[in-house]
Amino acid sequence: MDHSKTLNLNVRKDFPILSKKILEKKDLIYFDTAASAQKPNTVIDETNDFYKNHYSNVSRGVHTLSVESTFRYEDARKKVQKFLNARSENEIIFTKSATEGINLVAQTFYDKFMQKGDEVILSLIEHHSNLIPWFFLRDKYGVVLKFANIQPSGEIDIDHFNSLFTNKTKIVSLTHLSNVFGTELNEKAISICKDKNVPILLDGCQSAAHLKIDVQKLSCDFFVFSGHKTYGPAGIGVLYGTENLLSEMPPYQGGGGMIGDVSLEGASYAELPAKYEAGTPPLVEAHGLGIAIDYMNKIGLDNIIEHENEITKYAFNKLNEIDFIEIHGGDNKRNSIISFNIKNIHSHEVSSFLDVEGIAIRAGHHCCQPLMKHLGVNSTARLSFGVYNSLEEVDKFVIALHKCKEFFNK
Amino acid sequence: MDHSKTLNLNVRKDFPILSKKILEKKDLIYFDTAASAQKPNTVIDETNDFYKNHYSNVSRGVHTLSVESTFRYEDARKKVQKFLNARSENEIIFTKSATEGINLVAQTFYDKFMQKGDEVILSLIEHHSNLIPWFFLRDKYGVVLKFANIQPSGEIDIDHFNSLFTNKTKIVSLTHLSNVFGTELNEKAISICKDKNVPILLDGCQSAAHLKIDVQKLSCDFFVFSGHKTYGPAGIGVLYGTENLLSEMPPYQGGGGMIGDVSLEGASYAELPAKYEAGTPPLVEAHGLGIAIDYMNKIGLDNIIEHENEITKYAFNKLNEIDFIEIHGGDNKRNSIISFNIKNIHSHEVSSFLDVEGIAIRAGHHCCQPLMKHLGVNSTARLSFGVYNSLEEVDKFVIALHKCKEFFNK
Amino acid sequence: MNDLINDLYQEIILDHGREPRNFGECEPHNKSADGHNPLCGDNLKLTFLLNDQNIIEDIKFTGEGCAISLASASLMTEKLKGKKIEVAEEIFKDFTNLVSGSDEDLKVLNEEDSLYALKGVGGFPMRVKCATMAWHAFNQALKD
Amino acid sequence: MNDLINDLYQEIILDHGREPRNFGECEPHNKSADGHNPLCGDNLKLTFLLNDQNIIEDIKFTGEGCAISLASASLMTEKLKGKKIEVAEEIFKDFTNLVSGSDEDLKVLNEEDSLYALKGVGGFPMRVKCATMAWHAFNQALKD
Ligand SMILES: Cc1ncc(COP(=O)(O)O)c(C=O)c1O
Ligand SMILES: Cc1ncc(COP(=O)(O)O)c(C=O)c1O
Repeated sequence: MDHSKTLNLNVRKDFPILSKKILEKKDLIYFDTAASAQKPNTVIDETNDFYKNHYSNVSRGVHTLSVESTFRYEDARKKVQKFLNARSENEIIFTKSATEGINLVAQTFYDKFMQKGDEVILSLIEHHSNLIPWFFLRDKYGVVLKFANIQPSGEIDIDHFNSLFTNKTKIVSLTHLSNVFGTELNEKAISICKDKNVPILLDGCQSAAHLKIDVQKLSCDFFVFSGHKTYGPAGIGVLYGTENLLSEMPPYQGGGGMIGDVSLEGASYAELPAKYEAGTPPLVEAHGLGIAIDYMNKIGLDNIIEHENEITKYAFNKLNEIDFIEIHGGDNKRNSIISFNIKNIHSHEVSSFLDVEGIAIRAGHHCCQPLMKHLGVNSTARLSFGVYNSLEEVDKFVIALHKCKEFFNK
Repeated sequence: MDHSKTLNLNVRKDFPILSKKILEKKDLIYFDTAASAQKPNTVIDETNDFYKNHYSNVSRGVHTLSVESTFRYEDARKKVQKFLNARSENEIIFTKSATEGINLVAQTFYDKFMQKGDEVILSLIEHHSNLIPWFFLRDKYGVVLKFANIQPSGEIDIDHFNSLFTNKTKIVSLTHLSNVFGTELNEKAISICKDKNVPILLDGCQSAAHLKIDVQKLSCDFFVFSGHKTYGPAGIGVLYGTENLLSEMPPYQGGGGMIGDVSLEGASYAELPAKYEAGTPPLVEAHGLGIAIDYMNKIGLDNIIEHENEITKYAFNKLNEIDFIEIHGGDNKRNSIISFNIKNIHSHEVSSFLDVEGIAIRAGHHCCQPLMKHLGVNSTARLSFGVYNSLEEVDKFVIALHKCKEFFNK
Repeated sequence: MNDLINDLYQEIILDHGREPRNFGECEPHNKSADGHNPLCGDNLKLTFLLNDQNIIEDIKFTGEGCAISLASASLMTEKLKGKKIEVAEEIFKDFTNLVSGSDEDLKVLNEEDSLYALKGVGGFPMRVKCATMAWHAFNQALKD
Repeated sequence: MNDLINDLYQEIILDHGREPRNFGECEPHNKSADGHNPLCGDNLKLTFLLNDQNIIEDIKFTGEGCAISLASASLMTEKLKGKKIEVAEEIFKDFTNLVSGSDEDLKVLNEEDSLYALKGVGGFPMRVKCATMAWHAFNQALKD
């Protein structure tokens, strides 16, 4: 156990679940943050407080609780706006998840800007949530989908990507940080889109809490993420879109809260952002996400990123030394995520074995079946880190891996 | 103050927010349950416990936390299934809200079963959430919408409704309990649909916690409601649909969790109910809804209904005696909801005045603008009751109403 | 009676709410806009005549609404009639601050102004939209 | 080593996981179905020959999967070969109960059965789908 360096951050105590004992005796080592992050006390407590002291519906009544709920909800929007450095709160739409955000964009962008035969560029490493909504456009409307290849490193092959554009290319949608490789999207991909004047959606599910996001600097047109992966509650997501595009696209779902004036003959729609928020929104969850952002800001996103980088590098090097381990992707920088296989042992076996040691990792296709097929595996094991992890946990994990190998080769 | 009878139920202590002081001195009287219900301790505590002891993503990993989360999520589905008396868990789809449920049905039912010129029957009393999703079909695909008139009582005019059917009528969508009048849908409306073999969606937002629901007895084809109006958390809704229809209709949103097998060329979809649940679902919220159902079952839905009926009748009679009050709708039975106006005083004034007395009522169009236009008002005040209300609160409310009248006529 | 309520519904508000001044349509007019509060369905139509010195010669409104929105529209028309457009815009800014509860950095409004009567709206944040509906219509009309 | 793990990965499971029996395609066959676990992408193809006395004359599978799913498929084929379809259906029911952790009301299986080795799956509820994938394919094939 050579964790020569100890890290500066130690926030484990902020996360109540981390004191849970797995199977009544093992300390929990949670290496599944990419699937969903654990929640700090403040997020849990504020959820509590909202229901105990301030709850009612938003934007509808004029009574005190309605004021308190509405202000919390809209305050969360401001926090998200600052978190992403969006120009205006009108560019922040609360959804139930990143998945919903992508569905919303695919459908309404099509409705406004596309027709049969138009093209969308995706890539081989996309999550199902950034594939199927576009498959729907292909199946329903005859939209053409093109997929950028990847290099052995796991990064998009920029030349191939560039070659996919035609004058029918209407939108590009790419993952900002791969949930399998942990590699960041090459900035060139975005600048190519800018050059060609094609809007780009970034799937920021894995980047939102692990890279510093500035949608203006990134100059993306859409950016989606999920609250539950950024230390916030379940049931809340964010869609960022430029005011230009969001104003032009039609609404997605219809219902209370997104209307201007309604008669039986027709309806006018509310201004942004309400236009895209039909029905009672996940208001308490939005507030919780705002609190999660406060939490990250308090720790400092730079510190979080540095912390995770240290752990990721440490783990990568450790795994790289082990001959029975195959790491997927190349040697390029990983951000909080590493996928691997133990040769001849299925990832399920690895995960179940580690589970009884208290270690939670993810095993499966990570909702990236096309990529799995490309890699020639049907599943991988995945380590993913959050602000609460430590080098010691990595050491324990490595020991457990050796035990695992031994057990299945006995 | 002649509350000659005291009621059997006294569960106020189960709802922590009810001990809040409004403006630091007034006891909260919450008469806005139809907009959103307050949450019992158990729902709040279990939400807490979920995040503190069992949280991770669902249906994806194989580790202990994943098991605990998945089982809670699926257990909630079983509870909802029993609550609605659906035939199978496959008929219970978790959505983010009732609004999303109606959008889901409108879009996917159209995709499978309808074409241009086909007809949908709605009514004049529908909530915007049960209008705009259908307006979308009209605007996008040329579907024809027909609206059943209402009688002065606020009930649907059954003869007129019946006369709207043609051989192009493909689906009917009606509110099960009016959020303005509090009147229940006449069963005849459903049996007419059955006779004519046209599927019917019931918007059960207001009925789910205030009437006993049995979707098999009701013989509706779809039923939607929102968790937040049934003492559950924000951010969760339910769509019930018959397995027949749900299997035939295409998926609504695409993404992780709703797929079978995916390649770049196409995807197969998961079985019900996963097929309609793309992305990470509001898992903690679903669990919370299950706990809310447990809570209602513990008190007994019959007891809740009886309790609310007593209060509603009492309030109705009190208001009916006051000459400056105009109650909307007729003398027929109300379920937990009464809408009214004070002559010559705008509902906003009433609500703000009552607010400083600690009384939360709703003022506005209640997301029913076509109905407001029909009634010739642009807003009404609305009282709505929940399990935690009492006759004493109604008495206080009536006194405050008199003060209000006096204040504005001074 | 509660202070908040008395602050909100000062005599002048109740008066203008009951009997709005400048109620009707301005003929002729060269500027108009609709105001709308989607929360409650309240709405108004504002018309005014801007002359070639950029002075608001006449201004009127019609519509339905609560006492706050009617009184605010009524007081606005009284205040703006005869004003240069630049001044009117300054008043608009001040007024928006005032009803959001901050009366510190006001440039042109002061406590003598009848518009000050709407300061009490600050105690009822969900009513701010009632108080600003007419003003937003005014601002909109200038943009169109 | 942990008991749960030892219960899950009994020697016979590891053995059948490494070297599945009846691996391949049954020729001729008159029944087949695909099994699929969307959680992890594991899948198999089951083929069998049902003769005119409703006896499973031969049964095989191919596919990829974890030790549990391969061993379960392998043990299933061993168990079902030569069985009457009615008996096979009883075994299916018992097996489903067994891996869900309840071995009380079993009708045809008992502790002597090799299938009993999969009881340990009950300790890993998310692995139940691995253990039942082949069985669901079998059940599906009967329905088609
Ligand atoms: C009758 C009715 N339908 C639909 C809705 C919409 O519910 P939600 O906003 O929770 O989606 C409501 C509640 O506002 C309602 O009362
Ligand atoms: C890269 C990526 N995109 C999209 C998603 C979907 O996120 P959600 O399930 O929260 O909608 C995920 C998470 O599973 C992801 O990792």
